[in-house]
Amino acid sequence: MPDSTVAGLHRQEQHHPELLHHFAEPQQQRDAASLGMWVFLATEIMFFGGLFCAYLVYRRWYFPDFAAASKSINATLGATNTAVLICSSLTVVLAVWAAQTARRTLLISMLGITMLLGLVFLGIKADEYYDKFEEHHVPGASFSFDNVPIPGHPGEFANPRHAQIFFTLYFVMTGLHALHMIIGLGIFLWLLTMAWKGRFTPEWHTPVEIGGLYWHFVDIVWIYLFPLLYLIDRHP
Amino acid sequence: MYFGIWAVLLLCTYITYKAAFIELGRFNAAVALGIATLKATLVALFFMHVWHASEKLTKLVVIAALFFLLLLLGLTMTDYATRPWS
Amino acid sequence: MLNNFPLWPQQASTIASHVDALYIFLLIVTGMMALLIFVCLIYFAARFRHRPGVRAEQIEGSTALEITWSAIPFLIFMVIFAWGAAVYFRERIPPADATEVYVVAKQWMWKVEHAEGQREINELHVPVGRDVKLIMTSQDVIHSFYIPAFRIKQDVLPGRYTVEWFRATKPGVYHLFCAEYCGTQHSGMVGDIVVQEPAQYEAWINGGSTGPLSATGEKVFSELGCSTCHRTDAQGRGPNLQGVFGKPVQLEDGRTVTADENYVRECILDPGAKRVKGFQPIMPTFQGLVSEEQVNALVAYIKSISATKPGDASEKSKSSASAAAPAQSNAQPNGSQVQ
Amino acid sequence: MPQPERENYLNKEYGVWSWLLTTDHKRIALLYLISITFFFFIGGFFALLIRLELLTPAGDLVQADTYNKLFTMHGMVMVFFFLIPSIPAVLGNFLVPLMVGAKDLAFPRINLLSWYLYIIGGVMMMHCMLTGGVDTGWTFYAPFSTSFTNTKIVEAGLAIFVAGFSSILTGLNFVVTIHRMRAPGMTWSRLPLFIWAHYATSIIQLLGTPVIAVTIVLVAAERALHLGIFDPKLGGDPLLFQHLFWFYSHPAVYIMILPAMGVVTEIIACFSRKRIFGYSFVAFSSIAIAVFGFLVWAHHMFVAGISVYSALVFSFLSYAVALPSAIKVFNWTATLYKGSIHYDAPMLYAFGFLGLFTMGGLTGLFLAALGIDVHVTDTYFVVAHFHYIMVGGAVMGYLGGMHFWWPKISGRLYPEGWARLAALIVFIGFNLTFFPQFILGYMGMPRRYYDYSHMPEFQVLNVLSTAGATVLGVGYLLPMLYFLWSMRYGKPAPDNPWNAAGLEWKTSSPPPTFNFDEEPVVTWEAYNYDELDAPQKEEVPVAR
Repeated sequence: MPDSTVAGLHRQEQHHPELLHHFAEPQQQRDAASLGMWVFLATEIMFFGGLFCAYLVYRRWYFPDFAAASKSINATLGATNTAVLICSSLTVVLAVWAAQTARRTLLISMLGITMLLGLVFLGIKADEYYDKFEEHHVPGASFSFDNVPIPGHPGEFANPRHAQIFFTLYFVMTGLHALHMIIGLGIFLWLLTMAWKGRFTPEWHTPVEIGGLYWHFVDIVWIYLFPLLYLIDRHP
Repeated sequence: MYFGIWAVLLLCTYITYKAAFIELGRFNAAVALGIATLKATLVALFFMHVWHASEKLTKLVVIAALFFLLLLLGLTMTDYATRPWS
Repeated sequence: MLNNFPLWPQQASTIASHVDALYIFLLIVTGMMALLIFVCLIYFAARFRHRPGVRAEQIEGSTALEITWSAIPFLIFMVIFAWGAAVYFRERIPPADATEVYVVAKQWMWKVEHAEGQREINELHVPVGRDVKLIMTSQDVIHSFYIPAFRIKQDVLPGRYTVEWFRATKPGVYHLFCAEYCGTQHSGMVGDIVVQEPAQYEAWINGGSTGPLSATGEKVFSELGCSTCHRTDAQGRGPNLQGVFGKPVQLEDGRTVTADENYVRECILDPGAKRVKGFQPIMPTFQGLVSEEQVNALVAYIKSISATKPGDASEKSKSSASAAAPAQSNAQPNGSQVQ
Repeated sequence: MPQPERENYLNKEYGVWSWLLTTDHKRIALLYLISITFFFFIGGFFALLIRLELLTPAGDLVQADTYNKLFTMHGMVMVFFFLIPSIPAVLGNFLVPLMVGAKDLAFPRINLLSWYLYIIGGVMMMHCMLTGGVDTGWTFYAPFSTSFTNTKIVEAGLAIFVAGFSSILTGLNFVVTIHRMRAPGMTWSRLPLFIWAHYATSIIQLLGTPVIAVTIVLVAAERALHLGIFDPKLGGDPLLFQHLFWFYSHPAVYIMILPAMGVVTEIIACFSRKRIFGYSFVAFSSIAIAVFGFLVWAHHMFVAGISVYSALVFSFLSYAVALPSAIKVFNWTATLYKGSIHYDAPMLYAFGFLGLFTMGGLTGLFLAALGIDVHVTDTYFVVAHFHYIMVGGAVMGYLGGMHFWWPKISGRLYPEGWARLAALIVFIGFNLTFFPQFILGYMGMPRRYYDYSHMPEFQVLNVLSTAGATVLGVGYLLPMLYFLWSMRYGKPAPDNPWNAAGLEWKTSSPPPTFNFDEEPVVTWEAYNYDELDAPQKEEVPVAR
């Protein structure tokens, strides 16, 4: 975005090129960015909070149907995805460390691996979605969940209407999570190009830090989604 | 240290996964959510550096957000948990 | 126009005087608070208006004063809260032996069914001095059954029953409004509450009736084949329904629920959700197969076979009606009778 | 003043792009001012049509369907596109950096993005209105909105979703700016109470708005795919929608009123030439309102079918949130004591605010009382109550603030006589419009009725209300006209026309692009009117 006003302000002696005109010093800018991201994450918690609230209400009401529906999704894939995200969190934190200690190659490779893991996650997710599509478990006109037994209650079948609520929540929650992953990938692509150009220094690498915060947050959301959606009542 | 946390997180994931297949009654949910909370806390404290945050403000933001989330869930439940017919 | 210009709603139920008493109390209390604030504002504004050469006196504040003017309002608030809650509990909890009337709301009309079998649309006939309990549900969106003269209102939801009750104190015709916005003809979803002297009411309720609602329910019960499983001996594949209503029921999953209207309704429409202990999940759902009216009739029937004195519901209500004298009639003379 | 104008944020650059791509918080504030004024008059036009329809009991001016769309669009436009952005996005945007002594908000480009999101939301809302509109009421209760109406719910919901993000970004910018961008010496206890109020507002914007955003997502999904999250036919619970909706929409009322409280605090201090009485109590009551505001939402649902115990809890908590508002009113009143009170137009608006807000607050006590709420909820009593808060309170505060800071914003003085007249007209018109509605409500007239021919006894009060609405309309048009007039013909404003305290008055009028020619260092307490009035024996230059 062209910012014609900046030029006028840079009459002062050479400060860091990334310091925006309205900040007094780099520390202030860094703190502002970091606080901004934390506050944004608080907003995100409430965003998912509304969904968790709906989930909590219906899980209490329709527990057997939720258990049956939950059992139809592949927990192994879910666990694998959890592991993938945890690994990506590790690479992110290493990337931040690399930026702090001016290890450019490490930074670039860690950012790259993070993105790769993010793509793996989305790939597994897409596979899961495809399975659900095949099984007609996607809520809507073609939804069908007939004669699915309720775990632990032989001879009983889940109510398709209630199972559909589970799948609606499943798709909205994991879908919004996946959307956050895609946005995260976009951010990391930008970080990667910046790192490639060598823009990050131990003094200024705020984008890596706050991009990392975002990524970890998305990881934490998944840490909760995994047991809530995949592991409601698995035991035989 | 980061690798240590990472290993713990992976271990926790494995435990959650395995525990889900064991009959624990009500405790299945408690175990799953307890481990999830432990994992989330580890990520927040160490990967997101809340533990080492130079200021209390970061901690305040995190606590405030969780507080309001619990308000949403808790006060909604004052209705659902006390409806005579559900 | 001015002779048709009331400023206070009519008072025609036992609860109305309680609500009005609290309202008047609040008018006085808040009036005094407002007066205090406005007098101070106006007095200070006039007394301390700017005069050349006179400077404002800086006052930092006063913790004692702050605590005083927090604590006193808080105490007043608690009185209002407790009083309001007391009135609310009285409004919400229907007496056990109230006459029951079923209400089905739909866009945009009220359908009323009396236990005796009388049906009305956008009208509700009730006798003076008898407790009446409305068991309400909606066929489509949320509506709200509102009788200003009785000071009662309750949203009517699709998919479940809500309940409200009243005891009318004064014969007359009163407004019935839908108070929850429900679509295009929301403002057309109005009607009349006709409160009659018991004798008149008895004449009305026995005229042209199609038989009691529970009898309709019994017919539906056998037509739908319910009686093949829900038999009156212990051999049925479904639970014996005699004497069940109002009692706790042990469920398959270990919980215990009370067999109230909402429970019976749910069992008809979603039998799997709260299955009785010891029975197989073989009952099909009747969702979409029965109308709201039929569900109401079934509920009334199941109730009737659980009543201590099984038989004609209207007989029971007759006896209680004669006992109930016209209750206190301290209604405001203010306000004209609505047509 | 004949000397050539100093360079300021207005005359530094000209041209459309210098405005549309600006990152200057003051210019963005003006962009917001223009856009919300537009929506205010759209919403006001709908209101006028509603009042005209209710002039007679029969439905004779418009069709039922049209009427339902009118009050729906009135509510949606006024709430989401006028009241919520009004003071924060215009006055807050303009003043927060000035008051804390910063060159700009912490994230100027996010600030611009927030305006664009607002505009995108606004254009979507306009498109939705022009192509048919919505008829669910601004509360869009399920299952009517999800399964029954055939109007443009998804589009309107999306517009609100987008505008909601604009609101979140504004709140985020304020929180970070107030934490990180304060000038040296500007401690928390030296902040103007306007800033405290905006800080509290931002908390609500940040933590409440996302919940309604996700609720809208669920409604849109349910509607588009015929799912059953809220529709009981498919196993959902319509009350869950109400819980999620009011979790945001009750605190949203405080998004509207808290900034107005901040404005009024500044005005009262200035025109009674006093430090505000009980500074810390006023400051913390703002935070208390923001927090308690989240605890009371189900008091909108006392007859909706929630459990009796839940209603008890929420009624009790509703009285808790009344307390900090009461504390504020008492402190404002006490501030006048032994003051030296001037009656300039902003002060008249502040007095109007005090009167109307007190009325609105006290009638809230009626609604929080369970037994009375059953009778008056969903009647005109509620309509009157929330208009006293949201129009009597928030709009009075907004207009007061616009007058108070207009010399700073535009560099011109507004015509004082006209301004006082307008304040009077607004006050009288407002009471005439909404006071009869309290009586109507207790009489039992339900809200959202287009045709009340069944109860013609309500007509007199409705006629009064409609008469008042026309007066009110004139009262709102006047300021817009004379503000526009003053931009060209008004006398140039001095830097501090009111001799007011606060950093924003220490820079020129209008301020330069980066607000202060040199970085301010604060060495004085807030509201140091004793110092301002004491040393120089100079007469207060009053703008007339």
